[in-house]
Amino acid sequence: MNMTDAFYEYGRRDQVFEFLKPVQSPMLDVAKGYILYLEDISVSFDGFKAINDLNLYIKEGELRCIIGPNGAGKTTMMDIITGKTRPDSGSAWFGQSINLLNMSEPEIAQAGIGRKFQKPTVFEQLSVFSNLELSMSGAKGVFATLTARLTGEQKDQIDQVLAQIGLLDQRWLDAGSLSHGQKQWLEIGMLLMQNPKLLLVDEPVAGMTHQEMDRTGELLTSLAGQHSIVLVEHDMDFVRSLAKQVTVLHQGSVLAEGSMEQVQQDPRVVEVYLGE
Amino acid sequence: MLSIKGLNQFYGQSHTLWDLDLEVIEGACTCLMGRNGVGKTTLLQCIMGLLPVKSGSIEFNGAPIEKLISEKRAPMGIGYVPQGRQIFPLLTVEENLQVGLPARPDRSNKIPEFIFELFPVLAEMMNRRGGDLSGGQQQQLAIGRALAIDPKLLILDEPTEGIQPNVVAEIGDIIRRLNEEIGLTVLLVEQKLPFARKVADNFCILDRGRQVATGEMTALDDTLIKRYLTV
Amino acid sequence: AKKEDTIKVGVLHSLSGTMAISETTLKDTMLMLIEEQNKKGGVLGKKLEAVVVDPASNWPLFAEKARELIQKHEVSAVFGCWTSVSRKSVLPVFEELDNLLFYPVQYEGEESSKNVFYTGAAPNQQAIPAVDYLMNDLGVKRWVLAGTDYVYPRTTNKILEAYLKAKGVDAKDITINYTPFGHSDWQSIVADIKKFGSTGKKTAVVSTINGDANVPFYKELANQGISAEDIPVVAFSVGEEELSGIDTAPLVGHLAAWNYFMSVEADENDDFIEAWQAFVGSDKRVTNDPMEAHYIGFNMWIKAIEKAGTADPAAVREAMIGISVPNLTGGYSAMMPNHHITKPVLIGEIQDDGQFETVWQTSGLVPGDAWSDFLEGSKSIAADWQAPLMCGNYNVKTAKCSGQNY
Amino acid sequence: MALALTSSAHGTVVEEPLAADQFNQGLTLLGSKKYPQKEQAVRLLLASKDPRTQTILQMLLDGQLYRQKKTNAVVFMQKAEDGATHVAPLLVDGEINRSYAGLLAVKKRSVKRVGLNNALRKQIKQGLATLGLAAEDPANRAAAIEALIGELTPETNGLLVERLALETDDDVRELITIALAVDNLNKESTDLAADIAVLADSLQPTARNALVSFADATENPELKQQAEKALARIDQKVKYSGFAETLFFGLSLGSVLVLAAIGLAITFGVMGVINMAHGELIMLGAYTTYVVQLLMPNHIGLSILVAIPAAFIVSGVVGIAIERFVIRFLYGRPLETLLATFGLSLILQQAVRSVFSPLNRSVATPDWMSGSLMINPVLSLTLNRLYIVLFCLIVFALLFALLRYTRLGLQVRAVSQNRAMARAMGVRSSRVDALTFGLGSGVAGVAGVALSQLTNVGPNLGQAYIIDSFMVVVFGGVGNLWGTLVAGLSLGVANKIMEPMAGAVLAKILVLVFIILFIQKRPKGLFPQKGRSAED
Amino acid sequence: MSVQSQNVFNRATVVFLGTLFVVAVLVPVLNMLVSPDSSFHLNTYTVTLLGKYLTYALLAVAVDLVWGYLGILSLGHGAFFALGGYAMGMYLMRQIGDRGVYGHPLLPDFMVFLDWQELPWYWLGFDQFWFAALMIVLVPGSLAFAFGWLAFRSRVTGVYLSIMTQALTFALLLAFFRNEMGFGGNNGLTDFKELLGFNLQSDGTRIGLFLCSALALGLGYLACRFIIASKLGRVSMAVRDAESRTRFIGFKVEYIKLAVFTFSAVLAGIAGALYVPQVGIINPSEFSPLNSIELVVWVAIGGRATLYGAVIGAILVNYAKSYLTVAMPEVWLFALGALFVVVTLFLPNGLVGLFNNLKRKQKATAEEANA
Ligand SMILES: Nc1ncnc2c1ncn2[C@@H]1O[C@H](COP(=O)(O)OP(=O)(O)OP(=O)(O)O)[C@@H](O)[C@H]1O
Ligand SMILES: Nc1ncnc2c1ncn2[C@@H]1O[C@H](COP(=O)(O)OP(=O)(O)OP(=O)(O)O)[C@@H](O)[C@H]1O
Ligand SMILES: NC(N)=O
Ligand SMILES: [Mg+2]
Ligand SMILES: [Mg+2]
Repeated sequence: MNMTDAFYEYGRRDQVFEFLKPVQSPMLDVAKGYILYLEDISVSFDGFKAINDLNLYIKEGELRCIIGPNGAGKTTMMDIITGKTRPDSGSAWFGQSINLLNMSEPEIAQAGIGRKFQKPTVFEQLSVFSNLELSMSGAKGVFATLTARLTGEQKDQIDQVLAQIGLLDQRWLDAGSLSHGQKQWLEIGMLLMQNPKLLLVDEPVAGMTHQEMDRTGELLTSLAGQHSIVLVEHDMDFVRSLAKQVTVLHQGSVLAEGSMEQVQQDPRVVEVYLGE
Repeated sequence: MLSIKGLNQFYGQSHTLWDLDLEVIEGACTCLMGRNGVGKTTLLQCIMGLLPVKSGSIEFNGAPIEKLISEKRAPMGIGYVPQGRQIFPLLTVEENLQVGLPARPDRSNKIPEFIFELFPVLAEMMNRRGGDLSGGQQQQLAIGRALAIDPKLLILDEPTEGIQPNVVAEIGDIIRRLNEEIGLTVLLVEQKLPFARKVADNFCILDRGRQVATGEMTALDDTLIKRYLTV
Repeated sequence: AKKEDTIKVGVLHSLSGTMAISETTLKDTMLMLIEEQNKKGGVLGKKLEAVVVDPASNWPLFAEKARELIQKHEVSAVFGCWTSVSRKSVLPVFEELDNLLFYPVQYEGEESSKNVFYTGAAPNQQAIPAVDYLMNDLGVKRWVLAGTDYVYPRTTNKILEAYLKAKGVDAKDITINYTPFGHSDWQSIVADIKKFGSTGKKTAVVSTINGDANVPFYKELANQGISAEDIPVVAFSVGEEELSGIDTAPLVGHLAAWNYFMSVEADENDDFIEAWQAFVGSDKRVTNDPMEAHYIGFNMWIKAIEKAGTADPAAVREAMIGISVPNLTGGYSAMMPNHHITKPVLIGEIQDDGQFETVWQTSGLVPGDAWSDFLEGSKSIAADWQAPLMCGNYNVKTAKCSGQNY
Repeated sequence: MALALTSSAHGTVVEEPLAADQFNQGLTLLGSKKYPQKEQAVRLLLASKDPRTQTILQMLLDGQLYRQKKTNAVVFMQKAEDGATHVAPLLVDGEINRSYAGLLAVKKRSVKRVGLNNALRKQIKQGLATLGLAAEDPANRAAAIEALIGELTPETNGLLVERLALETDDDVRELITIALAVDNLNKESTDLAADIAVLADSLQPTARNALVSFADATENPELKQQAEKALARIDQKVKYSGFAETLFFGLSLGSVLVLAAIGLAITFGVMGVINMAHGELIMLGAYTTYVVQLLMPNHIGLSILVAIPAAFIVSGVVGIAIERFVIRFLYGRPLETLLATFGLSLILQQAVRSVFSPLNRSVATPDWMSGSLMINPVLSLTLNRLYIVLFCLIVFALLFALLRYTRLGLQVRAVSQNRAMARAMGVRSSRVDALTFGLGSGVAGVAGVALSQLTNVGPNLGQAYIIDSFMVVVFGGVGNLWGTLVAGLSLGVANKIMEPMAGAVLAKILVLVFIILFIQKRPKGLFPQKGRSAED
Repeated sequence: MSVQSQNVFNRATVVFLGTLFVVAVLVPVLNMLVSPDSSFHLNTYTVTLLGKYLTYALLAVAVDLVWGYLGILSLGHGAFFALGGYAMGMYLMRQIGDRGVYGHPLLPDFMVFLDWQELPWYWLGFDQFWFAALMIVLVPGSLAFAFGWLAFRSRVTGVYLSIMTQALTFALLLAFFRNEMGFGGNNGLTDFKELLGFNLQSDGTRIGLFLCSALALGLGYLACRFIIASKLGRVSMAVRDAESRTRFIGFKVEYIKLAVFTFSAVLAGIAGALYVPQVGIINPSEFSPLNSIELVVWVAIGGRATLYGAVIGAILVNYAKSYLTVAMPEVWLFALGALFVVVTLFLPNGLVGLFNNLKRKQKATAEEANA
């Protein structure tokens, strides 16, 4: 490439300067079939061990249910994966090549990990529509957002998600005035817009009716395959209906793993979690 | 025990509750049901005085309370477990439980022992900040906190949300026990039918801010469920 | 009132903010002087009318208000300002609109504007005589020059430093210290002064500490056991008004240099005090040096109007030079061609009733020097607003007039 | 003699009269306007050895003598109820007039106090000190000797030697030894080695000065070395005292900061109200002190103690009023409390200007708070500061206990964390709010009492402290009283450590820069709120 | 939140710019073309006053951008304003040349006076307007950038950030007071003579400065609108409402904040630069923390997060000050203080909120009438 070409390349209108481009995370490498590796993770708060030598592997495209007593460390585990909490020891890899422990929350999110929080958190003073718009995958740098314009395609995508989560009528409402259940849906919608490789879903059906639960279940099942999903839930009917691999967490480490049937049989699980 | 008539409530311009009636019978457990966003939480907040009502009456034990300021209602014997737990995040578990003690009729300033029997985890976590507890632990704390004021009427907004199955079952048992043994009246918002069926005597269904059906739990049949509780 | 009926006088003193503490009194003084003049029938048959504004201790606001007084209210002269920065801020306005400012506070000099009359002391009318007194009468050998960090103390200290050195004081016997406005924690500094003064040589503090910082300063001196007999402090910004807000017991014996003390024995002074106390309705209120400056300035202005036969600022400006009026210490003060006036210099010791006891006094009047003879840059500058020079900043060496805005 | 020199410098000195007339002539001369005459008068009075001299000189020192302008006669003056001025002759039948017999009404400005200047004052004090060598109270004797150190005349030297033989008090003995040693050094006489040894143990500046000049002047190498060793030893001790002094300065500055901030730690830290009028509440406390002193002019010592509860009540009530009429409507809109309270601060300032005038008000320091606690001659802790440090700690401890161990404390915290839920639990939030805000404001008022002892009592008092107060609360960690205490004290000490090196202004700038950088490391202050809830 | 706000030229913006334009045309006309005797005549004093208000308005817009839309309550924005002002002041000082009182060809008077022998390095270049103009943008911008870089990266938020901004301006206040700093100490910079060759005391220059202020306000306003209407604006609001949540959907919050904060500081700097030649002095009291707090009060009075509210607030409060300090010099602080309290209590969304409420009510009654 000669100078003029290089110069031309540099000045192309459809091109941005290198340093203005969003930081691309190293390519997600799932050659071994696993998308998430958590190894020997421990974390404690003021001396209280919330996660204790936790090991967990998630396959690509898998839908994994995590259950376990209150305080077992499920949410904390998600905090670690998404960069909110730094573990005291252990390692966490996204695919083979991405070390999650070196990354900040937005980098992790951009690398392709999306999360729905246990306590629904949405942007209360933005409209439902904007909540979805902001969550949409794509460039998130300062300059990119300053110049971003919604394409028709993107609008359709938002509409589609709005329909999916049943908030079409509320699209211009401030998210803050949604009811608890509606906020749960909106969070799910935001997750969909993000279109992440790995979805972490913390108690999505809390506060939903049975039927809504079913719909959520269908949604999640349909997403699995394309996406990997880690789901935390206390509703056993819901977990059972998904009929997938289940991991039981207790006192910060894995107590049992297997299908729902297997886990149900485990007396330890029954004792600490399921009850009679 | 609690009787609501013709209640109307607005959020700014939007009319949320419409001429709503509700009867909570003394000593019984009434379950308030309805889809997301129909106004269940709003109704409970009106009862607690946390939201202003536009019109209608709320009577507790025959006394009108709709004009009363919020903090007068707890001492009358109404315990409230809000949706989303609303723990005081920086108070310790113990302090969370102590906050309501002055509202107890006997003015005792000791946390009743039975709360720790019900929720042993609270005893374990006595000196931790409420906000640090896990979601489910907070929920247990919220129930314990409401019970600490020795209420006559206990109002619970989706109390099983986020709680592990064996504790859910236990909470069910506890509600029944409190209800049966000490005659505690309960008003419950619950989405999960099996749980509702297990603990409640009566039901009341809301739809878009209106009361659309009410009766004994046994009368809650598939048609009603299909019409008002499925999407 | 219709324009023609009255002669308007602008009063530009802060009534709120940090400077209100000093300036409010001057506003009242002006109101009193105007009222008294009106009782005498005004001037040129017209009544005087005060236009009071509050520049709120905000320097840009001073300029804005000055402009408003002149352009909107069409005043014939303005009496105002306290801090030098406020004067600097309004100066271009007065020069542009060719109006008159009477500035009543002791200041650092190095200025002579066509449109300003400086009725307060220039450094040679306050600082130098005070140092002379300390050196000759008290035998002071070691000097602490303590000031608030702004231009008045900086200039004064520079002049004093040069002066002391010229008098053979060793550099290590001079220490200079600057603190910010409103400085309130003087522990370390006073401890240092104490150490500096404990070498056996007689030590004195020359204080150009401003306003609010004085109270904690003197309190700390007293608490650390430094009395006026050990290390006297001579201040240039502490007057009767300031003392009225201080528990004076620990201050007794410290000094101040001014051109007027309330305790001065003179008939004019007795009358003035009586009038003032009647005007404010309290026989507890004190008088002070800047009030006297306004008294002088106002009377000069009246006399100049009478001489010029008009209140027109340009005419009055020219008539001002040479006007002489009684001051409150029993003599006369005259306006000189450099727009400064002649004054006696008095040194007083603080008494526990908040008054000063005059302990020393110049034998005659000292003319205010706009450009200090002790500063390298201004030695050769002279100010003379009479023809033919007509310049406030005339360099005798280069025979050039610079820095003028007219 | 220095005195003689100064007086003769001023011209005519009246011829010394015979001893019998000395007293009377002295008294007459005292009425003169001119200082040389007055100095002469004092000298005459002292020389007369008249028993009345001591009383008269003391009265002169206390400003109780007046002179009539017309006659230049020294008289008593008294103000009557109606403000009229009365005078009475000083001597009646040769005795000092104690009954004010013969009062005569005169014009107010026709009498004038007999003025003093420093030279005169020193002369009188030294005269009295010589008379005071035999004083009963050892402290008075000590003071008399201290006044003499380095200024001994052969005559006073003799007096001291006599005294040393009689003296029983150890401290006074030591002082006398030092005074004599200094005198000996100056004269380069007798047993110099012993004198140096005496001075090496003394931290008196005069002792050190004597050693310095001796070391410079002496030609005896042995003695020179000895003197230098002694000096090194003294300097070492002085250095340690310097450290202690800096620490004390820092702690005392720190406790002022803590006192000013601690009320804010409640209204802002706990309740979340950005109270810009906090400084004005402090100011009200200071003005309360002033008013209390006006009301009990004869009990200044007691007035401060009365002012503390009074200021607490005044500022507390104003605080409650502010809460009831303004803040109450703004819960849940914390930023707007900034706006409203900013307005209130302007109003309060102007109100004080209107009521008390824009001038500063004078608040007296009671005797028990003036002076200092002498640790050694180069280290003394000023009493007012010492009391303020203690006071600060007491206030802190009380508040801490109140918030931590009382029901009100629990309710305050509950309301501030979740108002709606606290109400649903039966907490009377409006009462709690009012009480808490009143408490925080009251404490601000109490801080004002302390500040009135250190600085100006004027309309600008509050503004001077508001910025620092917020800084301290935030630096310590919002909502944490310990944080406020530690932050205030450490900022004070840091400031004072840097001040000698960098100067007052630069030290303050450095402290600010330090805070800004420190917050990068601890974004929630020194003692952050911990836990999950604090994270998002 | 509606579709409306995603349009740069929403109704409010059009009305605002229109009004500004009319004022910008009318003021010079009334000043120059209308005879001084007419009651419609605006004297130059008023023109300059209006120009000053406009610079304040621009400053308020800058504050509103970060406070209203980004949730950063800056209690130190006055610092950026003052820095811009100082940069301009330094240029104006250099323009004096040898016309100072000491007639030194290079050094400003205060340096001659303090015995400085040569111009400090940081004064070099300020004799060129382009350089000064660059500094007006760069100095406040870089300070904001450096400060923001530190603070946002360490996630200093809320009151902690507010108080740190206050500490920043306080430190600068003390620093600029120091005469050693070389910025004229307490007196600051004054006695300016000309700007770009135009005599600062001439009426034409005054009008020119007024027009520049109006232009700057218009452009600054538009730029802010452009940001707010963009996705960046919505991200900012998201940051304001739930900062950490924004991170989890992939936004690097610190960069967003840094960009907007820095831009806002630049606006403030420009406002300061236009302010100085109109008032004729810049001194350290502009750094006073209370000044910065007052700024926030202007915005709140007008109505937070509306931009035009900030403009209204700034102009109203300053007009009130100008008016009251003459009309009731002794008690005007009562009036101003009461204004602040009353607005907060009764107009939770500022004057703009009141206006919107009235409009809504009108609409409601109109609808009722129609029904
Ligand atoms: N920041 C923190 N400080 C102190 N303790 C914490 C903190 N975060 C979590 N913990 C503790 O760690 C434990 C695990 O909490 P976590 O929220 O992960 O549980 P969980 O499995 O999600 O429970 P649940 O099902 O009830 O949501 C809890 O006991 C909690 O109190
Ligand atoms: N603060 C508010 N402002 C405006 N509208 C609100 C507000 N809070 C709730 N709403 C609306 O009022 C309606 C009723 O809300 P509410 O929280 O009572 O529902 P709910 O029946 O409790 O639902 P869920 O089962 O999801 O908790 C919802 O449509 C919601 O959007
Ligand atoms: N001129 C003065 N004192 O500022
Ligand atoms: Mg959880
Ligand atoms: Mg609900």
